[in-house]
Amino acid sequence: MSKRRSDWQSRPQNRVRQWFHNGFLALDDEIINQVTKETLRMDSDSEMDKHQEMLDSHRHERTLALERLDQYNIQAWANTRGRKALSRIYVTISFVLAFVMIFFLLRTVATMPRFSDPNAPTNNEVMARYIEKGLEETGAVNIVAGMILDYRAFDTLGESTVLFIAASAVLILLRIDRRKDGTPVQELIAAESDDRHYEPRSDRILQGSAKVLVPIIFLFGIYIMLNGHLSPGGGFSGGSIVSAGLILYLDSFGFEKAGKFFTYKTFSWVSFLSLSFYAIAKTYSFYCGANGLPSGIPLGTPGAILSSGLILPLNIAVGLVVACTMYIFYALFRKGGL
Amino acid sequence: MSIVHNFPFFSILLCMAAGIFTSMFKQKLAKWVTFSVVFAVFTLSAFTLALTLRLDASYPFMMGHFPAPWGNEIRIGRLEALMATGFSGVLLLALIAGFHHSPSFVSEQKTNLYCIMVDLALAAILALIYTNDLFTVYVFIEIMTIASCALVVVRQNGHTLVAITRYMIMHLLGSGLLLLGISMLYGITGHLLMQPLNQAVRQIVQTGNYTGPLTVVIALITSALAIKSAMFPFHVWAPDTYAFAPPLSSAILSGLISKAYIFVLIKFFYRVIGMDVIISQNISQFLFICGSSGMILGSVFAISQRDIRKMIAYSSVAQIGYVYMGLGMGSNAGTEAALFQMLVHAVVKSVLFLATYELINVSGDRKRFHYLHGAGYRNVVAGIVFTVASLSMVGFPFTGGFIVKLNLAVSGMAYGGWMRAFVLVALAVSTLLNAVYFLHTVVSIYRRPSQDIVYPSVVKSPWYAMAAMTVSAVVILYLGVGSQPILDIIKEGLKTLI
Amino acid sequence: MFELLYQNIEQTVSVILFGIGLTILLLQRNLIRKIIGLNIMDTAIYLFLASMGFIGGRKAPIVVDGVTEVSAYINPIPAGLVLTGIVVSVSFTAIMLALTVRLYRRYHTLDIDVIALLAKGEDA
Amino acid sequence: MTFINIFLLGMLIVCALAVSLTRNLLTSLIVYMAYSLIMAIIWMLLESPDLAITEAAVGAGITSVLFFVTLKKIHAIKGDSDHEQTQK
Repeated sequence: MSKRRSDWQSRPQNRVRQWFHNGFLALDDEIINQVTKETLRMDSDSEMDKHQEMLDSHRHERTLALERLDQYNIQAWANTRGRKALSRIYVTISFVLAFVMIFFLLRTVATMPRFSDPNAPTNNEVMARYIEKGLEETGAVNIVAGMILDYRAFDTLGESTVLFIAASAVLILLRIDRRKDGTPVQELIAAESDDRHYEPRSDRILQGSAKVLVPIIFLFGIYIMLNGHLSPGGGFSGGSIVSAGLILYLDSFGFEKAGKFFTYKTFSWVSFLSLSFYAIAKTYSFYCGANGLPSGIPLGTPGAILSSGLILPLNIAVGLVVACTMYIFYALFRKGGL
Repeated sequence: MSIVHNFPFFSILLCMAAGIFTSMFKQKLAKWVTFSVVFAVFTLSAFTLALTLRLDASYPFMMGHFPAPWGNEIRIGRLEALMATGFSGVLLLALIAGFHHSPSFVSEQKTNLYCIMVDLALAAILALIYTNDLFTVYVFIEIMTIASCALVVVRQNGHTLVAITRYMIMHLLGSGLLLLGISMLYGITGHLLMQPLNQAVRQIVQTGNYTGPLTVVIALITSALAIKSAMFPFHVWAPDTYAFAPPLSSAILSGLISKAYIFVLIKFFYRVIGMDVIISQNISQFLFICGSSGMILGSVFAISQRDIRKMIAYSSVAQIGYVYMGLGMGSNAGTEAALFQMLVHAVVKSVLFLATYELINVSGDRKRFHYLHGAGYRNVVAGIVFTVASLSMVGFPFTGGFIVKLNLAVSGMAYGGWMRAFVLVALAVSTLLNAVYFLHTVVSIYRRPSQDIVYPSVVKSPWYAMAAMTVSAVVILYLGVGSQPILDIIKEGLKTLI
Repeated sequence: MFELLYQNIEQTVSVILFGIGLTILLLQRNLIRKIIGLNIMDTAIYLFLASMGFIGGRKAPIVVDGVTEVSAYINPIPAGLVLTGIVVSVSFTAIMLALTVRLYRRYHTLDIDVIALLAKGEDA
Repeated sequence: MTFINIFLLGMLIVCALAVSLTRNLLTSLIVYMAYSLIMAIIWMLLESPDLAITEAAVGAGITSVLFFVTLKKIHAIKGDSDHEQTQK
């Protein structure tokens, strides 16, 4: 790609054009410089140089690593004939294993209950109670929401914990810590430069469409989140839609602007508050249920937005956790922090 | 229902809440919260054990407002309470003995994330021990998988990253098989709770409908849990992961987490399917053969290692083999021996990893055997603890390992013909091999160091770590001398597990 | 057998997809493809599970006009289980991708065999 | 209905095979997105709108975004020098 572009630039008619448009180009360069300086918040040129130096050294390290890799590849190619035979055996065994497995599973499927059979074992008294009494006992019009947030709430609490622990694991893997006095370490600067390498600098089309789209996406996500007990959807899908909006905002306006309302602190506080609300609410409800105490949470009229007891607040809590978690995943992947 | 009946539920929720709260705490506070939560769980489980000893049967505890086939529930019996007490006690000892090394493997700002992982791993272990619902088993197994991944990967060198990638691939495969098995079982029975499942399975066996899918389901779930607990042919991920993880994480992973998977498998066999079906489907023979070959081959691999941590990791594979051999005998006596081995191995293996780390530490962080010469003199307590744990591994009298081997041999004697001979020969060979490498290690840590190796002086480990290790050694000796009450609890508990 | 398989076509397809995903997970040396294979495997299981709840001619389990008869709606349980499962598989995908990024940052390749070789080489 | 169903199921298998057979990582990723969307439609046909919404938002949305950002991190999207490395 880059090669082709340099060819194109060196063609004679383009040189003429370049010379003709020189003034505009210079203007463009000036704008780009200003924008980068603004986004980097670099006052002095020396810091800019430092940045460039870091970037260069990072690139240099990468080239070195790639060379080393090539050497290894050549070596591995030369003296691993036995290894290749081994890997071929491994491939064959895996294929045979997979085929045997598919064969047995297909035989099993042939003897499983028929598809869409009303008399299949799955359509038993458990499912009948969920449908017949679900509305009355949980107050949720959407029976699936009633089931996962009331009848089988322990699983769903576990599910939210999975998300939380996954976020913590990704934090362990990817977060780059700052020094104690708050100054960034070399790795962080390198990661930031690397992140900015491909970034479009204030792309007007992107920003314009993001300005239109982000509110709509937010609205849609929040609608799905709040109506989880009335219509399809719920905390999880709503939360991921909201996080998609957040990611779009971040991509079009950059970390600087997104950081004004969403920092690492926001993430930790929001997920902490909603998860602890979730855990405390469910502890209370389990405790009441197991000890035969009335929980005292009104179910409301089915179909109204403020109904079905704890399901609505739990959906909101799950949605917030999901939105924050997905956003932090994205930010961590991009530059190891917010 | 008294307040004590609620204690198992409190302990699970306490661990989960501690995990969530720890994310907001600073390092010191997070550490103290984790310690006190584990201690609290230990106390609560001990109270539960005392309660269940007075009850005749296990009792269900509703997680929600709805009774058995509709809502979710946990079920508490004396075996579950014993396991919870044992595991939380081991975790407490391991944390006290190993947490002061944390600056060497996790950066200061990530210490609280490490604490989250410990809390949630304990929550998952407890939930798996107590739960009575197959889908809850799936969810908490996933939590445990992620927690153990993160526990290993806090040390981010190349070896750990490669080992953990292998680990994740194998475990994801296991999770897939497990979920497929659970969904097939749901498809042919229509239940997820264990007691209704058991009735439905009985019906399937009687009427003969869907027996083919039932066999496939048992095979899928058994192989999934075997992969996750590093049974012999599926152990490929285990040695590297255990060897290159931080010592505390290896202790938790190999000592506790793999045991929780096996406990789930035992519950699946006894409570969901019924042991008679397992025997008639030849699943138990398969486990028996895998277990006994793992016992021997794991030791053979261990002998050929030059890195002491890898040697211990491979011996873990061998010890898991004992558990599976006991389980594969198909008799109650065999399973009791397997359960007792789970407890003994949890204590022994966790203290072995920590003591080894102390020995390596005083030898200038070098793992080859000839650098370890004289390490037993440089850190006397760790040397003694290592010796006691090694003797238990070999099966020396007056240690826990001896009782395990005795029980396995006795339950093997109940069989006639080739099976009896096989059990005895496998036990003898594996004991011999264990003796070869563990006694060799013990001898080498008490050998005179060669003059030309310079050992750097290191900061001594604090007294409480040494005290915790000593307590573990005392527990190992106690399990060898006064084990009868625990064996009785296991025996009675296995009857109420169904 | 083939007719029986055709009747259960959703489940048949999901088993085949499971096999494909499994093979990709085990055989592809590229880490990213391995992760995609993992996702295919998981969604195949979810398809299997979701197809068990379906009953022809019945509606999605959302109560309309207060009708609460069993014969009006499909089984809601598989849908709930799959919802939980999807969350778990997203979490795993994120962790695996994070591992991939770390491995790439260190070894500058995605080939798991080459990475293992390079890691072994670090010892010497 | 039946025809659409079988066609979509066939497309699922084609997509799954294409993921492992395409040479370019970006292509297989886009194929995976298509796979997720088809899965969402199938779930819609199976009367599980909850699953369809979640799969469309998560499988085709968030998961793919995470994959893309990973590809960007490992420089596999632009025609970079280490393009060949990531191909293997």
